[in-house]
Amino acid sequence: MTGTVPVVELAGAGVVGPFPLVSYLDALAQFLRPSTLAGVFVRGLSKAALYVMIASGLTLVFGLMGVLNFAHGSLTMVGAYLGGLVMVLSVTAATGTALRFGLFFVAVLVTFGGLVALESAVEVSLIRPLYDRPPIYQILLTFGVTLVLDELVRIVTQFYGLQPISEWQEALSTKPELLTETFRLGSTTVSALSLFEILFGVVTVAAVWTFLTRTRYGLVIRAGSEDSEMTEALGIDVRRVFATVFALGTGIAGVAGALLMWDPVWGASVPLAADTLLPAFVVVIVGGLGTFRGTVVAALLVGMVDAVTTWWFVNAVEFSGLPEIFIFLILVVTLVVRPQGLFGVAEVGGH
Amino acid sequence: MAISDPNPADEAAATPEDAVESDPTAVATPDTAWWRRYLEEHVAHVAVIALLAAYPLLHGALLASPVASEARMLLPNVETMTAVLYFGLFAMSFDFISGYTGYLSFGHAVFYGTGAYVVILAANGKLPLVPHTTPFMLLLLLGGVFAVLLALGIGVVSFRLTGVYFAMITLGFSQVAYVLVRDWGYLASSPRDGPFVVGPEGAMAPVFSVGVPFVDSLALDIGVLTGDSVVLGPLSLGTTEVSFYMVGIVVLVCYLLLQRVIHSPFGRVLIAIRENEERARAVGYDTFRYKLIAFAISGFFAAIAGGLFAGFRRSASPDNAFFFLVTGDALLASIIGGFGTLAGPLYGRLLDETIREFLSKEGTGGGLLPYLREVLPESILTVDIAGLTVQGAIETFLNGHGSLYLGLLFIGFVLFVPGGVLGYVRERLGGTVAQRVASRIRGGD
Amino acid sequence: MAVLRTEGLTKQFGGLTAVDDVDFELAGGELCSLIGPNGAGKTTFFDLLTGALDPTAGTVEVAVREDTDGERADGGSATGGSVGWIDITDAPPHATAQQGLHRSYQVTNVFPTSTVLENVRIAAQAHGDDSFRAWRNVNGFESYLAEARQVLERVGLGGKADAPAETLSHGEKRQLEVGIALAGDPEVLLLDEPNAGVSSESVDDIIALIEDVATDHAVLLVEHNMDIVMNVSDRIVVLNRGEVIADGPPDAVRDDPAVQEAYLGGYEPGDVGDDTDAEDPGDATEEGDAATDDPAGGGEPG
Amino acid sequence: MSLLQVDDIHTYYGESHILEGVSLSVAAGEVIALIGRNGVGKTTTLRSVLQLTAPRSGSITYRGEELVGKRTHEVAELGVGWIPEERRVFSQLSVAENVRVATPKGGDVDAALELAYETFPALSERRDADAGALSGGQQQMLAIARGLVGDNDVLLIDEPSEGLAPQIVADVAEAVQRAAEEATILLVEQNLPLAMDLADRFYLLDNGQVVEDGAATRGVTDDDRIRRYLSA
Repeated sequence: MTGTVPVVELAGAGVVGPFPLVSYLDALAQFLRPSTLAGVFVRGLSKAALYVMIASGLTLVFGLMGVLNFAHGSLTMVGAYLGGLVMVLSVTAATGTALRFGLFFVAVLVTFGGLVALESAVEVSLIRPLYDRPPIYQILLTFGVTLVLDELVRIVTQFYGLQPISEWQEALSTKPELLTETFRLGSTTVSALSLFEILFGVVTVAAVWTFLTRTRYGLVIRAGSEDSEMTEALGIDVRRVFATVFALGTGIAGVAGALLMWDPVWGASVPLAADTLLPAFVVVIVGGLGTFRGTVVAALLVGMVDAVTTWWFVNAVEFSGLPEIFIFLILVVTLVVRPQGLFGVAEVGGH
Repeated sequence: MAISDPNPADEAAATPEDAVESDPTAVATPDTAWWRRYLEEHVAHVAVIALLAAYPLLHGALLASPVASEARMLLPNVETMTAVLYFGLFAMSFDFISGYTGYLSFGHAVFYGTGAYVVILAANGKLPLVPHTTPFMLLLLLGGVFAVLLALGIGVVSFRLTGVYFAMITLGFSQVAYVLVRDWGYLASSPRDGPFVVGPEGAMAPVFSVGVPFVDSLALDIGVLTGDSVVLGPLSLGTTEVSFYMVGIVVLVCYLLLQRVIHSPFGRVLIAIRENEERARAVGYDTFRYKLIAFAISGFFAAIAGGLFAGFRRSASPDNAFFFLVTGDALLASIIGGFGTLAGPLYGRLLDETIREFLSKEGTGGGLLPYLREVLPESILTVDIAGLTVQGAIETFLNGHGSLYLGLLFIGFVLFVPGGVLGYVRERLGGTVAQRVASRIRGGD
Repeated sequence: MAVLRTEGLTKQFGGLTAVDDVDFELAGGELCSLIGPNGAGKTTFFDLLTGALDPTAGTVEVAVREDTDGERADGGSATGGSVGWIDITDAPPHATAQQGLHRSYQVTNVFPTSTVLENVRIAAQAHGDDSFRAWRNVNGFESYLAEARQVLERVGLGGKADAPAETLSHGEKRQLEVGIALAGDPEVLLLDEPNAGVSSESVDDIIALIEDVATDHAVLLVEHNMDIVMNVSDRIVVLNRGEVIADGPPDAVRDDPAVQEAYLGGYEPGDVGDDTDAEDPGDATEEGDAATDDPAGGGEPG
Repeated sequence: MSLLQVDDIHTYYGESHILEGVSLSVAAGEVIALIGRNGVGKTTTLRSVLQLTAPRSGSITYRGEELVGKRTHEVAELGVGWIPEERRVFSQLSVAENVRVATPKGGDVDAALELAYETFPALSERRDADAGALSGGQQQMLAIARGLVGDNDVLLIDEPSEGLAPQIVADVAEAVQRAAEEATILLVEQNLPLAMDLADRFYLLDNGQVVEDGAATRGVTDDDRIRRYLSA
């Protein structure tokens, strides 16, 4: 926050009054400076990276099975704790930066593996018996899974003396020193954590993209999303593909959680489940249910809007819910204007 | 309270009762028949209402009996039962739109929250043009009217969509409202914690009474600390009991109204929309208008429920009034109790709250943990299994983690009893409870 | 006296012309069959008439009935004279139904868990003014119940009134399908393959039903079984590739060589350029994007 | 010795009895036409073979192996290919990807692509286009190519000429003929002359039962009995 903008004084937390137009114009001038725009842009990218990580798994699962997985946020949350656990157990104050990064990738792998195992168990025991019922039952079931997972994590964390509501500070502090610094990049400052998140997001998107377009399995998934009966008739066991995608989607959610564990804005906590689920829904719906390309674009859109509105909140508009409101407004407006989402295919011929 | 089960032919199922009703022989002696028939059809209703009405007395009696500690452990206390009533009404209103038309209103909490906030804001003098002394019953209606307007606005946009998309756009709207309420400093001194009833500056905080507005003798105050207590001959009812009865009366009236709508020509159109909207349109219904009106009705009653909640608790917060998980709780109650049955959600909520309280922390409500602490001997409590003592285990797993068991129960219902409690009972009986009971009685004469 | 007419009715899906410039008139009291090979556009034509689809071009009109100035009394005459036309080209399905145009569906399309009686009663109720009454018990509206029972007797389901619709046999569902269309006293009945999937034993019941409803309604029937079509129809219209290729009494249509050709396929090896059918050579399916908008694309095969 | 043997199968959609005891046999190398009016159960017969709509009773053997009770992908892996009504190409996948996904796991993708492009040069030109952007005739060729590269011994082809202009129909007929060089074919086709030109034998279905069968000759198209079943 810079001193040039007249930050409007607040009477306690009480009043949101109309500000003089002048201060908005001032803020606009400030906002349009290249350095501000560049900073907001980088922050937008880092937010977009997080959103795309949170939402990719959800979109893969929906694309293939038509199941909107309400447990997705809880799985991300479990991933945050699991990743945090690995870090807290292995990192000491003396651990150097390089080793911390190394351990983080171990944590990512453990998280991925652990969640794949967890979701496979859920899929086989709970979701599979429901394949023949209308999708609403699968959605309800994932809702139930959310309740159970959240409460189990609450029990476990309390048992070990952790406060499930607030972020897990010990895990936050395993972050390498490097990631707490900020850099000057051209005329703006950028936090190292943002860059790390952007890098992580780009790698994930590239990996998923390559998997979907360059591998046979990815091809099968795309075919199965479009017409599972035809795919089956080509000799492919679509049910096994379902299970794999479910596991994969969950694994990505877990990895996203591991990454969030280091971000002080998010952090490992039980409410992280709901906090990630809702934006993930927004990104997936705005992009078009089931299209990965749409998810990436929507994540960029939501990330940028988030960064821009956050800047306005910090600098001019005294309303802390501004970014969140805009994110949900994107959802509402998209559904009104283009219900199938940015890249979704409109239902053809149906009523 | 209410409620066993909607009278003849809920769910458009079954019409044997219709046949009886329009059968001239059944009204052979018209002077006695109508009320008798009516009573017969509502035996199940009356029984449930009587049971609920007797609950505080039964509960009190049991707590004074030798099985006091068991009763305290197992039965929800009266305060919890009051919450079951108003939240049950909210769940019913959710089910009214979601269960009967098939459109999952995932943002339904926005109406509940609207009802709650209107009551509190008005009482704090923060609603323009509404004096803080406005009677509670009028505030309930006012909240309902706000919710109707909101529902019409949201519905006009949302009912162009179906399925997941409808659920998501309503969720989007309600979350916008949630964030707005959470961060708007005008609403409360700490908007995140939500408003309390404090009255406008320099004035007394109003009390909320249920009854006939402007006639003090026909109204009783509600609220745990602010309510009236009543002595009726040998009976003395505390503030909690009085609140239970007064909230119950409002909920009963709302239930009867909702039931009326379900069994009207209009209600049948809603069921037709759920069953097959394309065909409903093809036979001549402009389904959009029906859905929109149903949504408004549903929003109205959700707001009444929210108003009762605020009136009883004298506070509300964004998280317990507007958040999407509040809708989730209504969904839970509806699925467990029986989706698409009007009374089901109330039973679902009852089960839900009973479980939560049974597994609650040590406290006023009783529950399993305090009971075990009381009855289990020290020798058992200290038994050590793989590093965890029995005491440690029960403290860990039974200490306010009702949601875990509720989640498991919910999963069980989704997998094995998709019709919910009431749906299952009806399936076994081969008709609604009211019908079965009525025909049993008729069979006797 | 005509009760329903179309002019230049055309429907294109992308490049594919499913219904092509159809001029059609249905007379009061007439039983007209609409036939044609698979994919000829018959169901699309129904969808255009009832407003389930909006046409690309052309109009659909229904005759104004003499008795429409108030609520129509039960048993209003279906063959009453007309004094003018109402354009229903862009009217949504519920509005065309209100104008007396009722349809049955090729694939059974009922209210599955409601009782048989309720299925018909709700259809009857759609044509009264009581559907927004939210405060009175539905059983107080006896006229709809009475009408529903009457219709059920007529379609032969009187004994099944209290059964949930989904428990009916396939043949009975087809009868119910017609029953729903019959409720509310329509002017015109559009029956889309009422015999689809009916076992050979039950076919006669349905034929009897079609003949019965044709005594007091104008009926437009889509049917594949030629024996039935030839027996019951007053008139037959043949569609092929969206175009009317024949229109006349059954005998004339039966002997029309163009009709025979349409049914058996116009394929002649080595002679394809000179097709006797004189199809438009610039057929839309050749165009690049035609197939993506195939009207039936991606649906479940029936 | 028949390659594919269908014995008295009864198939339902929900409660609706579609096949009321269909039996037929297909010998290796044959092209069999399944003809009949709309709605008599031709498509359902193909779906029954593939276990997409499993018969409630009866038996279907392929090379002596019982198919009833298997899952669809298992039937497909045995070498039964499906070229469905309305083509059902993966419209968001490119032409080449459609071919790749049809190539059996571990199969030679390059050889499969070569086979497809050689058989249908028109596809070669549009190999990178989304299949959804192809014309109807090209989509039909792609669907057939998908069946060919699947290493299938039997192809179940459903209404290949439906919705196509006459001159395109000729191309499709040629494509089916080419497919017949590679595989045994069970063909559902409403266009009677086309079916008779392509097939060796035919089965005529009516109301879920086989009512006629015999050698497929041009003469059949003039047979009054058969014409009665098919049209006026």
